[in-house]
Amino acid sequence: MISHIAILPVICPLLLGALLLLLQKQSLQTVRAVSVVSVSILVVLTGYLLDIVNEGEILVYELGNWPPPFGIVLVADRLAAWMLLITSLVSLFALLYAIQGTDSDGPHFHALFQLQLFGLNGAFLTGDLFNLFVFFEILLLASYGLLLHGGGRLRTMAGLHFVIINLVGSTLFLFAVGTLYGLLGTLNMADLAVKAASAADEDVALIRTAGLLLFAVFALKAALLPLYLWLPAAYAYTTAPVAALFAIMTKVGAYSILRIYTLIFGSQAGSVADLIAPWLLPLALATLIAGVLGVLASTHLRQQIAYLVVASIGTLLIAFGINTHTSIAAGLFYLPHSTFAAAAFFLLADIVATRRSEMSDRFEPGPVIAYHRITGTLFFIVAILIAGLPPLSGFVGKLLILQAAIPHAALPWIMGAMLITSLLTIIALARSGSMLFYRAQLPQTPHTTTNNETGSQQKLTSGFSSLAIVVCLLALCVALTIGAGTVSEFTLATANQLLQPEGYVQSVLGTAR
Amino acid sequence: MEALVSILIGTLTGCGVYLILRNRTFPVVLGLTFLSYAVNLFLLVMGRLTIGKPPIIAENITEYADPLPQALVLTAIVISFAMTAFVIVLSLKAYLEMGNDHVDGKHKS
Amino acid sequence: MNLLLVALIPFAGGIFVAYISRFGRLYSAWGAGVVTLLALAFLYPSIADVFAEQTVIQRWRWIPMLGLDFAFRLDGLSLLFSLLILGIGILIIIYARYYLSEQDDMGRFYAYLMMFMGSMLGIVLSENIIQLLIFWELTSLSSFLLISYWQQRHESRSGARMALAVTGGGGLALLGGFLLLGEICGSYDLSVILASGDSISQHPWYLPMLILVLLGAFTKSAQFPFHFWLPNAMAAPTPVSAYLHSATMVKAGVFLLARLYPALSGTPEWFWLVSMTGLATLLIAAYIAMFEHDLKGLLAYSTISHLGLITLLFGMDTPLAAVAAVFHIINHAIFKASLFMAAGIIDHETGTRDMRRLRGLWQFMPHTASLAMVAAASMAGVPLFNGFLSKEMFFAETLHHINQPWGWLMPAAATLAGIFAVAYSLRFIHTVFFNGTPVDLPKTPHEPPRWMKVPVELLVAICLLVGMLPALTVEPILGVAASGVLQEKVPDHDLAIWHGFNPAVWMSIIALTGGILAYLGRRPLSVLHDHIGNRLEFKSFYNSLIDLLFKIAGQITRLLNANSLQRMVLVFMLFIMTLGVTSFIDSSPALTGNRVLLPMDAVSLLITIILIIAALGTVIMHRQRLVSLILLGAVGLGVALVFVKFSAPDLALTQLSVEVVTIVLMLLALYFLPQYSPKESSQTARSRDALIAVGAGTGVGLLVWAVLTRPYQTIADYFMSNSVPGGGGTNVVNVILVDFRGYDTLGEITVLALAGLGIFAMLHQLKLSGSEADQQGRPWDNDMHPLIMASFVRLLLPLALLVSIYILLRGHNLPGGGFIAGLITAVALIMQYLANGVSWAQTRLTINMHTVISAGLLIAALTGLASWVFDHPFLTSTFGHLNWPVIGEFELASAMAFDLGVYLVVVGTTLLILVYLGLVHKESHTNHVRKRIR
Amino acid sequence: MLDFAITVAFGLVTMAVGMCCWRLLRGPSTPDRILALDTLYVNAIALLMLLGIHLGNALFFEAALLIALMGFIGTVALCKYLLRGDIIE
Amino acid sequence: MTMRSRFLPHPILSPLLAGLWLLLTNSIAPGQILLGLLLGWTIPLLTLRFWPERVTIRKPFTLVRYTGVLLYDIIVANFVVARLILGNPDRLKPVFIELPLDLTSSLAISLLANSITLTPGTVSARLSEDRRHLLVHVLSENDPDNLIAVIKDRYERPLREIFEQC
Amino acid sequence: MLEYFLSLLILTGAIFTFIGSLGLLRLKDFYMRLHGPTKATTLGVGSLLIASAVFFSSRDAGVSLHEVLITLFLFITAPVSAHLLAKAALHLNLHSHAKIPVNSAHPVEDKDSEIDGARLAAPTKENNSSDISPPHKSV
Ligand code: NA
Ligand code: NA
Repeated sequence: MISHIAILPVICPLLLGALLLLLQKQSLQTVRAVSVVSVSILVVLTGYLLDIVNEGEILVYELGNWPPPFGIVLVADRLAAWMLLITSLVSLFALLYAIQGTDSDGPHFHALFQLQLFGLNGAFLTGDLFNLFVFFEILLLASYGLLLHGGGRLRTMAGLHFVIINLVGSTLFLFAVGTLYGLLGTLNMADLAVKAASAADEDVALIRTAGLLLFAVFALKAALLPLYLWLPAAYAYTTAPVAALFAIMTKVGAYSILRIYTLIFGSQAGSVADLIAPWLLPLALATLIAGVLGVLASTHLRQQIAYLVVASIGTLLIAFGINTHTSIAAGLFYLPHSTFAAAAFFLLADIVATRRSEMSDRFEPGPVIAYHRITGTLFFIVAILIAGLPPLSGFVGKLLILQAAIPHAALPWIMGAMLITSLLTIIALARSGSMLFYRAQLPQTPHTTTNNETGSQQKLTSGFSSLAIVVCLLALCVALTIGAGTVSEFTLATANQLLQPEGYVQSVLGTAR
Repeated sequence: MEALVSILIGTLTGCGVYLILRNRTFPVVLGLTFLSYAVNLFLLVMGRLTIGKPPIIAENITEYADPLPQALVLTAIVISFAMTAFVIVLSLKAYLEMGNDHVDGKHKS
Repeated sequence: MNLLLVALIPFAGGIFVAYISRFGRLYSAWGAGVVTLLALAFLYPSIADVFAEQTVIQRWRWIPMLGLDFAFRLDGLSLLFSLLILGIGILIIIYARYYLSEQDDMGRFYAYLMMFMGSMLGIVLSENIIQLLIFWELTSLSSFLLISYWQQRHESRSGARMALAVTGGGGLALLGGFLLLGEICGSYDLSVILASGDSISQHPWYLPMLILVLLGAFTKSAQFPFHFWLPNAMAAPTPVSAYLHSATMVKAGVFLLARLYPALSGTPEWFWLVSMTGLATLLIAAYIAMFEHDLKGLLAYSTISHLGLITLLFGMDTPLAAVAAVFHIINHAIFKASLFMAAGIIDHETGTRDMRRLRGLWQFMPHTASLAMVAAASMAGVPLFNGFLSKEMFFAETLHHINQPWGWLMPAAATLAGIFAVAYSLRFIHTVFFNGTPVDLPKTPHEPPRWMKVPVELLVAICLLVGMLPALTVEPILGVAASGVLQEKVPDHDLAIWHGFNPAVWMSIIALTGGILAYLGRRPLSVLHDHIGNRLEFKSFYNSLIDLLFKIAGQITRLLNANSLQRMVLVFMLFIMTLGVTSFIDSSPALTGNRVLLPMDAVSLLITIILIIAALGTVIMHRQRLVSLILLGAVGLGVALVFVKFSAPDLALTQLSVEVVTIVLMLLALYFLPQYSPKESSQTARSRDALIAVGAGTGVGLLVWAVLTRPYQTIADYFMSNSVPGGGGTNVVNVILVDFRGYDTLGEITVLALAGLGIFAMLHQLKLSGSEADQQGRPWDNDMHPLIMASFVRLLLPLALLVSIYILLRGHNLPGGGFIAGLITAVALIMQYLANGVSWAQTRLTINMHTVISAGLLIAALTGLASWVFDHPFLTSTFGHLNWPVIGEFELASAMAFDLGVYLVVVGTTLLILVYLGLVHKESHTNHVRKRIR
Repeated sequence: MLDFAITVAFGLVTMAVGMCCWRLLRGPSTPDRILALDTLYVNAIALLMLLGIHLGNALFFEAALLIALMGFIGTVALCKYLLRGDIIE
Repeated sequence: MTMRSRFLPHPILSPLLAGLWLLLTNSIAPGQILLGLLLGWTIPLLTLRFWPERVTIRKPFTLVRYTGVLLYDIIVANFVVARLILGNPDRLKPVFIELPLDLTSSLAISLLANSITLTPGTVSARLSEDRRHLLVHVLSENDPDNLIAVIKDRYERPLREIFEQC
Repeated sequence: MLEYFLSLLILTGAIFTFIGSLGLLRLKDFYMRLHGPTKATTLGVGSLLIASAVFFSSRDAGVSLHEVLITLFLFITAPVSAHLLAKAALHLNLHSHAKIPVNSAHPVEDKDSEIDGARLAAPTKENNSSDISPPHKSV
């Protein structure tokens, strides 16, 4: 009996997505229940998968029973399983938030959501470069649909930019994949790694070009400077659960960078080795700075969070750019943190914006909102998380990155940038928080009229469950902090696995490089 | 023949790039279409040029074109069709919501 | 275990008191008291060990990769600070219970206070410096909450934010410093660090590390030039000020100097950086304090000044100075806490802290006045009070370098600061309690509640006891604390009140008399102050710096991100081209490879030229949209011909079908869009874009050339040899699509389905209404569905379906397959809509397209899943040749079912998109049609 | 003989394609361009048939069939657009 | 609708499709014949709603003859038009004629229009709204009335016989 | 013999294809140009298709008649296309050398008509007015 565990995270959302299309005439409650149950199962599945691969084994699933490099393979190693688990967790909470009402703003939210997961999970699991392209397209198209969910002028415009720039990116992806195939004659990533390392001298420059073009694609998805320009509007103007889910989207770019440039263009790749080394770290530093400048410049909360996402991508890619065992491990610790924190922040911002009614989330004094105490406290905690202040996971993540940066020649730059941007983030968030919560005017009359009683009561109850979702996401961050020892051990093992691509190649092709 | 193909693909790419740099949605969509033509041809020829040898197994034929790039192009065509359809309708929606079809939603004149 | 609990109990207590406040206003005060006592109780078991000259270390593992453990340490220094934090803490708790008014939320106050207390305890009890830093930043955060406690007040908010920015920022510098320190020592444990002072100072990173650490210490202890946050933090409720600025927050900075003293000191860098900073702070703050009008402001600057003094003492880098520093830490904590509380009482009972309004309070609150006077005397360094003792030790230590050139400068400066201190202390007492009778106070002053004074009384008593009987009272704790600082035997020191007429006594006498004289002559001095005073406050400087920061950030962000698609695309293109060019320049390869090239024939040349001209024509005429669309059709046809030429019939078929559907879709959209693009780009922009386009085109062209001229080896042979035996089909491209790489195809149809769903969702509730006339104002033709077209198009439907089934069935062996077949079917059905109208076609095609899409996806996926039954991986295909009578042999392959899934998705999606777009327009006229498609 | 005929035929059809293209670019009216495109489709069928005979490969039939079908639909859609604006109504 | 018409809605179409299927597959294998018949039966059933009216051919032989005439005319027309195109364009005398129609059935009118377009130098340009007149553009014609008569005689009459007259 | 027959068919087809497009190029108004391709390409492509059928029938075992299908298809569709094009031209009131019967002409003055082929340049008149007014939006 062969194990199908590696493909389940892909197949489940696909079947569910198709099924939800059939169910579209059923009641919203049914659709919601099916959707939530399936994502919960996904969480369990991915957790189980992580548990399996944590033994160090790399699961290789030969689709269609064709041996690699001829057929497409799924490869579940620690990194893939880690990304899957993070994705399913963040999507579970995004979904729970969405069923508070956002999902009924337009048709097909749940089908799009499941297919988005199909795309994400497929991208993380695939061991084939062209298949990665296909799954990029799936997750992009699903994200277009989700991004535009609900409509509205600003959203549409942001969506248009997002779609068009990504279409250009997809074209570039094909150019790069094509070139690699034209030179190396294969698409399997492990096989590409083998072939690239032993490429003929006269082909090296072309392979490097293709590798760099691919980098541009991933940099676009990851929102690396100067290609991050699409992100702020797209993330700021979409609905909260979608923005929360999108917290993982940029990580797909980061994941791909990590995967491709350790496996195919890693340090053992002969004449194509360390291809993006001169680019990644400087660009990541610049991204961090540009992101934080955006954080300072933002005029409303969701925009600010979007720029925080940019900054977090900068931080993450700094870790990957340092390119040592410890730095990659640090980055992989920081990755779930930044995902959960950004997701929590987007949801919280939505709660605040909704409660402030027409003031929305603009940085202007507004009315005191319901549950302002707990909302304010949550804001404070999320701000601590995002700014990387102690004691929560943001701090641990940054600390791990900084410590990993110590042996690096660019240490002054890295440390300077990371510490100063942290300070600027604190300044910006302190200002936003005090604007949104401290400068609020107390309500004129505390009592609502009897007519409104039931309505507002209902709204408050539902508001409470929204807050509970934010709390759960924060609890994940707290768990990440408390379990930082275990998690960092795991991410270090993951980094070791990544930096010894022979293991991957061996598992996929059955032979050493 | 290789030079001809290079020039053709280069031209299609150039046309596409020029059009996606325009500031109205319609030419941008045209540009994306051009880019997809270019990249589809590009992918195909990455299996090198072969004339009159379609990869359809037949008796007493031994030489075939590389089938894999063709399969990739097929997938790419379908995907770019889906994307183009999406972007066309999106630009229509943007036009209706913004009142003009400028890519940034502003009417410069 | 107990040390961990000492640090963590207040955090748990914070939550506890916040919770119990709902049962009664005062519950939280009681709760806080109990929590503090509990912490003290847990501290108790270890105290004896400390007095036995032992360092207690307790450790739990946390993040081994980081070398970060939960490790607690109790030595003399930690003990001293713990006692100060808890001892003064409990007095503050009592005091605050009376200080806070009815409107203030007690639960919140005590919760924050407990958090703050825990953070402070964490700092002083940490063995691991990273852990120390965690608590360090927690003090910044909890002090932010405390300072902004009255959040509706502007100065509370801005003061809190300023404190957070400065101390939090300092904490980040400290983090950098600690990381370097840890790297230098190979450990973050204080035990290791404190033992490796020599190797630290010889390390090349010593200076940057030192600067970073000192930045942390100096910002926290409000040293010049970071002192400005402290006076602004006075917006906090007075109990908070009393706590933060006597025993805790600011003391964390000097605690750090004391803690790392053995590791970092002993170098010229330390001496100059620390002592000069301390000296400058001592003088400047004391000077400003003389002219402050706010009671708490005066105390704030006095605090800064005293912290400068302590810093200076550590900077002097002699063991005795360090002892003096520790002693002054104790003394300052005690008298400053009592002074703040006194100031709070005055504020509480009079309603103002403005010394220009306060006067003659002696007659209303003599008791409080007496207490304040004792504390102020201690602050001024008057003999018999505790402040005198440490100050005299300080004076004595300043003389240490007297024989060096400029050595007189330090005692002179110290004396001058002493003069200032006497002057401001005198001013505090004289202006507030004497100096006439009060007029126009917000409240009629009277003595505060009994229990509000008790904490002050206790502290003042300690002032006196320590001042008069130092050897009996403070000596033991000072001894262990100093040994905790020095990590070695404490040098001999004599805590007597009188040491004879030594230079230090003379300095004290000069300070006292000079201070009195300075107070008397304060008017001319304040004129002088008006010229330079505000500049030293730095507040406006900080504010304009922050404003500038936000402004610059805004400008840069707007510059980078104009929210312009053209900008994004342009940047992307330039980025790609930069990457491409650099990768080539790096390795300067030969462009052309050595593959044998194909000869060019005239037909190909001509067709290519025509194709290129059509493409360029499209670009040139792109502003005439319909024309460019027609031209695009020609280009698409040309591309299909190229596919045919280069042995790719499947691609040609697909390209042709997709092309037409795209054009139909574009026409549908173009109906609503403007027919012409305005000419709005400048010549420069167009030239720039053309240049980029030419660059990109050239790059791609060269890439193609370079690849095409190189020989290569592929995995294709495998497909050729396994297609028939393993995949059961002779059309290798199709076998790849449905079998070898069926997973790609599964993804591809999902993309298609998603496009359909996305478009459906996008158009949902969108109202479209087209014009009644074309762009020239010509009304549309009346004949909606020309008869001749309508009748032939109906005739074509069965024909097209026949062709599409043919294409579907043969796809596995000959060009064709589910995708093309699906498009043919879709196009044939679209034709019906086109020729006969939506209403007509809609009543005849009642299938829900969502169901079709879903069915297609499910069929494809379930076909793949079926292989699980045979214990094969997902998407494993199977096929067999059946031989039926009459019909003969025919092939059945699971791939065909997969292709059927593809077919259904294509049909469903294409129809959904095109028809729905047509329907949405129709919707604007009639409402009944839409229901049918859903 | 056959090769000669095919070569000449290729020349003639290619020239036909060129002339269509000229009309396509030149217009002047939109129906002219649509007509040119329609003719281009027919010429493409001719080219494919010639290519099939030339290469002795029967696999171009489907492409030709599809060109006939798709060319027709393209032309109809474009004409409908000129006549009615909304092509699916 | 009778049982038979529901079972076999287009008795002419079905064998036609089966034949076309054999043409498509280039084969007369028994399996393909069977499949062709199956498709010929099912496709009309599936498309019944798009093509509800039954086509009845009253005079099949006339139809065959009509087709022959048409093919002949097309070949001749091609030479005529080729000469016109190769000649001096200035000597052409283009003209629009309005052809009065006697036909009433949609299919017949459409077939007539198509036949006209397929034959020498004529294009049916517009059908009047009342379907009584067909506007025809003629590339070069000196005697329009004669042309009308020829068309009516050569095309319209047989079509009427095939599709309309009893 | 077969080869000559084939060559004849191929050449006929090619020549008619060529002539059709030549008509498109040479003739003076749209309605006249319409005649070229709709006629000549029918026979042109028809001949080529027959040539193809003959060629493959003679080369391979069995008959290859499926080319007939394309011919059939073109015979059905080409006249419809031509008809629609003519209808569109009439609707647009394109300039005609033949007199258009009155009741068939549109009263509206035509901007899109042929002005000696000088309309290659972008119609600046139209585009100024074209995109300022979007279609009426109903919410
Ligand atoms: Na296929
Ligand atoms: Na015709």
